Order: sequence, then structure tokens, then C-alpha cells
Amino acid sequence: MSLSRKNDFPVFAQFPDMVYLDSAATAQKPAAVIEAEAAYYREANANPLRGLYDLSVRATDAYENAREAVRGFIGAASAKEIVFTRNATESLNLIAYSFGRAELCANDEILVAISEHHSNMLPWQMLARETGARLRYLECDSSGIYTEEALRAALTPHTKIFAIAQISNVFGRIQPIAEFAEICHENGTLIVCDGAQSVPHIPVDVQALNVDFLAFSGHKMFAPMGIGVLYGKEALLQKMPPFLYGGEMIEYVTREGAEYAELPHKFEAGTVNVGGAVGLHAAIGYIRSVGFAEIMQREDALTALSVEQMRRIPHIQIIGGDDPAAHHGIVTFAVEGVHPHDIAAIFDADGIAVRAGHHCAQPLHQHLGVPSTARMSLAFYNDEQDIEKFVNTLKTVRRRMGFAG
Amino acid sequence: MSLSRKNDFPVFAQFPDMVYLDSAATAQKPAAVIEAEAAYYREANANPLRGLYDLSVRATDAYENAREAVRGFIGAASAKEIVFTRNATESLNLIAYSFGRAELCANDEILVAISEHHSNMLPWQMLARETGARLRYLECDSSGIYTEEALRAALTPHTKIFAIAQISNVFGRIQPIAEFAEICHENGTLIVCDGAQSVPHIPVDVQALNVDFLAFSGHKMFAPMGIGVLYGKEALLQKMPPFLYGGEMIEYVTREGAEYAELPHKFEAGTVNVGGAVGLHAAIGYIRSVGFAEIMQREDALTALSVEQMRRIPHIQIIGGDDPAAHHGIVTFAVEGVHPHDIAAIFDADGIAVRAGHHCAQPLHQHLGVPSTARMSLAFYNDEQDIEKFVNTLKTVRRRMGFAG
Amino acid sequence: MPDNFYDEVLIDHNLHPQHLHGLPGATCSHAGMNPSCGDEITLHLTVQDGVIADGAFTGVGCAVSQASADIMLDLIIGRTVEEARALTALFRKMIAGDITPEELEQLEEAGALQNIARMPARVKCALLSWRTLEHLLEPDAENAV
Amino acid sequence: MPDNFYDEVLIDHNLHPQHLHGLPGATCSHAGMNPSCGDEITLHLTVQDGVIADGAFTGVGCAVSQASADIMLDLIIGRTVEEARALTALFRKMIAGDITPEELEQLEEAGALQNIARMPARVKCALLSWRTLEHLLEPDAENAV
Ligand SMILES: Cc1ncc(COP(=O)(O)O)c(C=O)c1O
Ligand SMILES: Cc1ncc(COP(=O)(O)O)c(C=O)c1O
Repeated sequence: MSLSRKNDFPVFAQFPDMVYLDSAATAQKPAAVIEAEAAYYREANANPLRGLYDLSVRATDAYENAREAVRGFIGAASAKEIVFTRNATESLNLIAYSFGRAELCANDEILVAISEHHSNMLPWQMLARETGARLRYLECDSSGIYTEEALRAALTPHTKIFAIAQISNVFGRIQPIAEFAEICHENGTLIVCDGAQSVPHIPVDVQALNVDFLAFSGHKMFAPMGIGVLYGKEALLQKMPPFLYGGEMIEYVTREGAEYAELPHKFEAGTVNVGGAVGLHAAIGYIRSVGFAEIMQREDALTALSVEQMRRIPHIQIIGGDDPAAHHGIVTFAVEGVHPHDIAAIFDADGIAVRAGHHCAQPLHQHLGVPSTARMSLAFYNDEQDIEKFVNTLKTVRRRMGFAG
Repeated sequence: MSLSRKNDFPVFAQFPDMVYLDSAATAQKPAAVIEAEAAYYREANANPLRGLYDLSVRATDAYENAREAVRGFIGAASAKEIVFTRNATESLNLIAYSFGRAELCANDEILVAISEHHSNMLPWQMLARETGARLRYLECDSSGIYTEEALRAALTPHTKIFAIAQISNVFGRIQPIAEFAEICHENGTLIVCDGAQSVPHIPVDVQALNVDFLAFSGHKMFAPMGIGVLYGKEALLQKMPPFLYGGEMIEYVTREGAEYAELPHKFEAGTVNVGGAVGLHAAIGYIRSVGFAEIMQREDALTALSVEQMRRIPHIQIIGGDDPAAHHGIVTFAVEGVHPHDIAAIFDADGIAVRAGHHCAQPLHQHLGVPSTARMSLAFYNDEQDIEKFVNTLKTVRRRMGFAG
Repeated sequence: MPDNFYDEVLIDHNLHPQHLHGLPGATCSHAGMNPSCGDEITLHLTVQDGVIADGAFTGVGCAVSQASADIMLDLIIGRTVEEARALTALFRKMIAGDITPEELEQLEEAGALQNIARMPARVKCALLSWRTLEHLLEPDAENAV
Repeated sequence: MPDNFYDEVLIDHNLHPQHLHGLPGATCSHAGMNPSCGDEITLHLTVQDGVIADGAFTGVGCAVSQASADIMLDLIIGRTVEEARALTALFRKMIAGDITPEELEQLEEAGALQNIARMPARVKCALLSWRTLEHLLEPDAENAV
């Protein structure tokens, strides 16, 4: 494996002994990102868009260059298709509030994968309540597999939307989104793809996948918190009504109403987060400089190492099965007889950050019949030593809870 | 006047000759704020709230300490009343979407001050369209004054909401919000106060004002972009439905629906912006360290200096009148025969940042009968030299546009 | 077991809870929940003449919440409702970190949970059964004593 | 006036526009708008036998948009519709920054707007009247030639 990337991340200098295995919750930030945002505030901070002076032109350029970088990163056809939001959650709500309320009615159906994060489930529950549309779930097997047949069978002439994550934050399995998109489109159904866990870790090309919408968060891809993205096909975004209303998203306002600005500004009400966008731009630059070849090679190797070690430990169950290739940087697990909160506490005592609970996927946990689980999730800044420490602690968990072995 | 504060702001070291007079659009950031956010990412970055490990506890503490700082800063009774949003615009949309759609119906009326920023007007237009409620405007005179009599006369038994800014971003006049609140409450009307231009510049105490909601943005108060605040009285927030749906705002989710988390988390869906909140906390600390006594003394003196100089220049009209005391750091003006965009371009050529256009207040401009205006707005980091340069350029505008004098 | 993660008492009550079972003759029951953790404990009491004659709990949860419930039942069975209320107040005081050594003694084995406050995310777990008890002992609660 | 901010030509056309008036016999008119600036220009043309016999504009705007409209009308009055279309294309080329010196010459006084591209916010202003003209000259536009 090539050189460790830990040195690029100041948090690991601050806490040299920490093992951070919660990157699916939020990623750590490289110095390049932290510095890019700070530099923006030192050198180009102004309210962009309406700027008639030099600093404001700089801010506008910084913001629109970031948008262009995102466009290129996910292979969108036009920068008009890139809307900056706060996070993936807001992106998904935007679709439900704007597209959903305008286009759905009581006869329609929304199909949601049962493994979805609450952020790709509750907005659809809300939409169903508001429009009277019927919400249905597509179920996976215990490995997190959705078959094309099951999808075909679940789609009806009334299905307007199918919502699914490219990578679930519990299973870590990559779903065949392009194939699902084709099946949906044959049926006249739009596909909303939650890319929160995929965009940071694998190359994502919206045109190759042919998804109608893609939502993701900056903070999971080494960018600052508070910036996210909604990609939507231009024709769809074009006809959607605005979501948030206010400054900067209008062409003209009278007492009676308003004409809205062109894409993508129509969906960016109020003063935008230029600092966050600049940070995201820097994060994309950083990811490109490492390269997905290295990122994937490293993450897959560490995932395989983890799964292989874990499946040798007795009383451990890996959610989604023991095949290393099915887990992309995410390994969710249970330890027989030990509650996940106790597992996390034990890891914490050893300086290892893992997550415990339902991982914002309660319906999936109900579906799988486990109330909660523990999860380790990694990024390319992790190394073999991190995995070794993780495995060593995992081996002690039952003993430290008083079990004989 | 005491020592200049310019040295606290790195942007002025970067551009020593720049005169920044667009602080009402966005404020510059002191090194303390830039550094606080960077330090968070170096030393405490994690996904908060569900954290079961040390770093996540740090992040949670950082976030909740910021909330407590905001609570103290605006004198709210409880931290539950402080909801972090992206900006004032989102805060106002949250009220309209959540409170408005749940509580208003076709018989109701919404009263909006005609001088409002689009962000405190378009959400109410949207709400009126969605609910059938009637939108009415309260009109001001050419000085930006709203009288108590006019407010009383405009309120009807059907008026559910009165929306007004404490300081308009065009006039700069402080409105008697406490008096207006009392009149509203006597009528059973809620008052929504837009504090975007007041919270950064004057002490604001929500309990003394007795407003029902207060919205403001971090970026106008020296904090990073991408963080804003909604204050709401606990009893109101308590009964409001959620706005955005997703992770972190729930107690329990099933296939059918969800139980929502306690205040304020109910309104904070998805991964929160801890970095932004930390920056806002630092900004509050910085404001406190300067003190409102100095801030107001300095800003009022610079405003008075500007207005006094400006009114001596021929062919200049100050929107809202020539009384320096009526303009709190905001002086909007017209130059006879010269379009505001040309004014701004001339200032830019001299290294002075001012704004031109409708300042997101088109209905006000229609009301005043001017299509657009120029605006200078200041903060305590400005100094007399800035004002001098501004006035000197202003004197040349007509000549440089080819007028005889 | 030299390197138990939690206090010996806690580990033991979690592994071998005495009171984790149904209670057929219960005069009152109440389900308490930490929804965000998924912890759920139903507390069953048999109260006669103002005395907690018997008690038990059912449900799932982490070691802290399970042990806390078991220890609590050990402590309150045989006590009057008044005494149980006082102990609940003491337990909250301990968690808040302002208990005297004399008071701590009254809590007997529940003192093993004293250090849980250093893990803020776990305080809710420790309190779950006590909150549920408080609810049952409230004079005007549904299904109350 | 030694220190004019804009080019002399632009200043002059803004202060003393020749074509800022109504046009009673106009064969076509169209209102162009830069809503975010509040600039609004209505262009009026009298087109006979494929030739722009006369033209005028009404409306308000900044110096750049006003002068641009006046200069444009100077240039296109008396030209054929075809020629006007070609000039519009050249003007856009100039704003985009890839015009040859020979082409620039054809634009006559409109060349004074060449440097507006360094003020991105003002490009829209310079283009307003030209966009409006394009619309009027489109074969299938409503109210078109
Ligand atoms: C009075 C007023 N209200 C609301 C806003 C909107 O603030 P933001 O753009 O930060 O949401 C502004 C600033 O643009 C303002 O001046
Ligand atoms: C699969 C998935 N979707 C959506 C989200 C929501 O992202 P955010 O909280 O940044 O809005 C997450 C992360 O929490 C996730 O893992």
C-alpha cells in the first residue's frame, strides 16, 4: 500500500492515538480544505451574485467555480443542474417539497428501498401524507440485495418515484443504480439516488447512471459541514417550483408575486454559503489529487482485511454477510449478548471511534429483526494499524462484558 | 474614537486600500472567527448528537455551547428556543412552511411591512398562495416610518401574523418592535421579526421585545456563511410540525411514520453545521469583547459623518431622509441623472465597495417610486478615512458621468 | 475476569439479572423508552398498602440500562412508595454529581452507576428504569399505584 | 471633461441619446428587460422591404445599457435585416473577447463597449438592446419583422 495519507489531516496530528472509524457519519478534513475556506474569508469574502465590485466578483467566481467543479466531479451535463444545499437531507427534502408536491397526487405511489437512511425516507412519508400518495417499500434480503425482478414487480403504473441509496450506510453494498434507472424509466418512474455514501468513495457519473436526481453531502467527502448538493436533470429542475423563497432567487418581485431566477439560482434562496462551496471545491481537488484508483484500492483492501479478521472472531455477526466485496468501507455488526452501546463504549475506552444504534435506518433494523447494531466505517486515511487495533478490541468485547470467552 | 479594529480582520491586511462599505450584504470575518472554525476541524470534528466516543462528545459540546451562546446573546429563556438554520431566509421559510401551513387558513390574513427584504416577503406570498390566506401590506412614509396607528388600523380579527424587520436593509431605521409586538398581541396576532440587520449592530433581547419569532444570519454578524438562527417562543415551536425531515430529528421511525425529537432538534434535520455554529460562537465572543457600547458609538458616529457630508453634496437624495439618527449604519441614496449601477462602477474603480440595485426590496422601491438605488453600509471596522474616501468619490460621480457639475 | 469494562456489580446484574421476568400479579406496569437507543424497559410492580411487595422488568437494552433496572428493583422491593420516591430523587442527585457520601450509601449497589455521568450519552440509559419508576409512582399517573 | 469614467462615446450617447423617443410609425416593438437590475428597454423599428428604415428606444437603464441601445440604433438604421443580424453576431463576438480588428471596425462606435467584459456584472447591460434586437429580427418571433 502506498504512503499513508494521515499526515494530510490535522486531526490525526492532534490525536495521534485515535482510531477514527466513523467516516460514514462525517469525514475528517484535510488541511487543504480547512485552509481553502479560511483563505476565502481572508481574500475574497463578499456577498456574491449581485456584486458590482471587485471583491464580490471574486466571491462570485469562487462560488461558481465550485459549482463547475462539482459538475465535473459527477459528470453532469450542465452547471445549471447543480444546486448547492446544506446537506443531503435538505437536497432530498427539496425534491419532495418542490417536485413531489407539484407532481404527485392521491393516485400516485412512491417506492422507497427499505434500507434507506431516514433522510431518504421521512421526506417521502411527509410527501405521502401531504398528497395522499401511497408509500410502498421495496424489500431487500439479509445481504442488502435488491433484485431487478423485485423492482420490476414493485413498480406499478402509478409509481412516480423510486428512492434508493447507491450505497446504504448500513450494508455498504453498491447497488446497480444504472440498471434500476433503466427499469424505472421504462415504467415512467423517476429515480432519486441518495449518493451520500457513494460520491465520497467511488466515481459517480450521473449521466452514466442516468439518475433523475442525486443528493449528497460535502461533510462526508472531506469538505466542511453546511454544504451539500442536489443534482437534478435540467428539464426536471426547470419545471419545478422554488422551495425556499427569498433574496437572490428572483428576477422580479411585486406585491402580488414574483418571477423566479434561472437555474440553479431559483433553488438557492438567501445568501449562499460561499465558504462551504470553496471548501467543497478544495475537497474535490484533494480527492482528485489522491485519485479514485488509490482511494478504492486502499478502502477495499482495508475493508477486506476487516471482514476477514472479523469473521474469524466467534459470536460476531456482520450485517449483510461475510463477503468482503459486499462492504465498501462500511461494516455493520453485532456481538452476541452485548448491546451496541456497550460495544461503542468499550471501543471508546480504547480510543477507537465507532458508531452504535440504528444509524438512522430504523425501518431497516426492524426489517432485519435487530434493534440496533455497531458500525465501523473507514476512509482512505485509515491504515492497517487502525484495523488491527479495531480487531484487537473487538476480540475483547465479550470478555470485558463478563462473558467467559 | 478608540483604536481601529481593522487589524482584527485579515481581509483588510490583504487589501489595505479597499474601502468595504457593503457590510449589510455580508460582514467581513475577524481572525478569531476564521481560526475558531479551522480549530474545530483540527481538534473536535465529528458528527455530534449520537456520539458515543470522545471526539463526538467534543463536537456535541461545541455545537450545544454555541447554541447556549446564541441564547444568551439574544436573551432567550431557553436553548430549546434556538434553532440553527442556514441563514435568515431559511429561518423565515421555516416559520412559513411549518407554523404557517399548520395554523393558517383561507380566512386568515398576513400583514407584511412594505419595506421588507424579499426573504421576509416571498415566504408569506407563498404561504398566502398555499393556504388561501390574504396577504396585506403595511405602508411606511418616505422616511420609513410605520406608525402605531397605522398598524392598529391594519390589523383585523383575522390577522394571524405581522412580519417586519427591526432594521430595514434600505432605510437603516430602528423600528419600535416592542410597541408593535404589544399591539399585535392585543389583537391575537403573532409578530415575526427579521433581525438580519439589527442583531449584528444593536443589543437585541427577545424577551424585552416580546417577539414571537426572530430570524437572523451569522454571516452578517462576522460569522461564517452557512449558519443562521431561528428563535421562536418555546410554546410555539413545541406545537409546530417539523419542516425538514431526516436524520437526527426523530425519536423513532417506522414504515408508517415517526415520532419527532425534542426541541430544538426537531427542526434540525440531517447532519448539522458544527463548524458554522462554532464560528458563530466565536463571532458572538468577538462582538462581546468589543462591546455594543463601542460598536454603536462607532457606527453611529460614522453614519452621522456620512449623512452630514452627503447632504451637502448637490443632486444627492438620501432614501429615508437626511436625519443621521434615522440611519443605523445604512445609507441608501440616489444621484440625480446617474443610474445606481454606474455609481457602483465608479466607486469600484476607486476601490470602494458599495451596492446598487433594489437590495432585495423591490416592492419598497416600487412604493417609493425609484427603480433602484445605491447603498453604503458600514460596521465598526470602518473608520473616518473610509467615509472620507467614500464622500470624495461621491462628489465626483456626476462629473465623471459627463455632467457639468 | 480481571479486566471488566464496567464495574463488577454492573456486569453481574447485566449478565444475571434477578428481576428480568414477567410479574403475573402486578398491580401496575409502565413501558419506558429511550427511542434513540432502542432501549425499552417495562416495569411491573405489585404494590400493597403503600408497600412495593414485588417487582420485575422486561425488555431490551444496554448493560447500563439493564443493570440499572435490576439494581433498582433490588433496592426498592420491600420499601414503601415514599421511600422509593426518595431513593429515586437520590439517584438523580448522584447522576447530577452532587450527592454526599452518606446519601450515596443509601443507594447501596446503585452507587456502581455513579461514574456513568462521565459518558454523557449513557446517562439516559442509567436513568431509564428510574424515570419509568417515577412515572409509576406519580399519584395521578395512568396505571399508577 | 478629462476624467470621464466611461469612454467618451459612451458618456455622450448616455447623456444625449439621439434615439430615445417613441416611434409612431413603428412596424414592430419589443420590450427587453434585465429584471435584476431594473433595466428595461423597448425597441421600436420601422422595417420596410427588408430594410430598417427607422428605429428608436424607450425605457430606463444604466449608462451602459442606454448608450449601447443608442449606438446600436445609429449603426443599424438604414441597414438590411440581414446586415443587422450580422452586426449583432459581431457584437456578441466582441463581448466574448474573440473579435478581429477588422471585425471590430465594422461595429464602429459600438467598439466603445469592448472593455465592458472586464465588469462581468455589466455585460448584461451592454447586451440588453442587442438581445432585444435579436428577438425582433427572429423570423418567427411574435411582433417580429
Ligand atoms: C433585512 C434583511 N432580511 C433578510 C435578509 C436575508 O438574509 P440571508 O440572505 O442571510 O438569508 C437580509 C440580507 O440579505 C436582510 O438585509
Ligand atoms: C445513506 C445516507 N443518506 C443520507 C444521509 C444524510 O446526510 P446528511 O446528514 O449529511 O444530510 C446519510 C448520512 O447521515 C447517509 O448515510
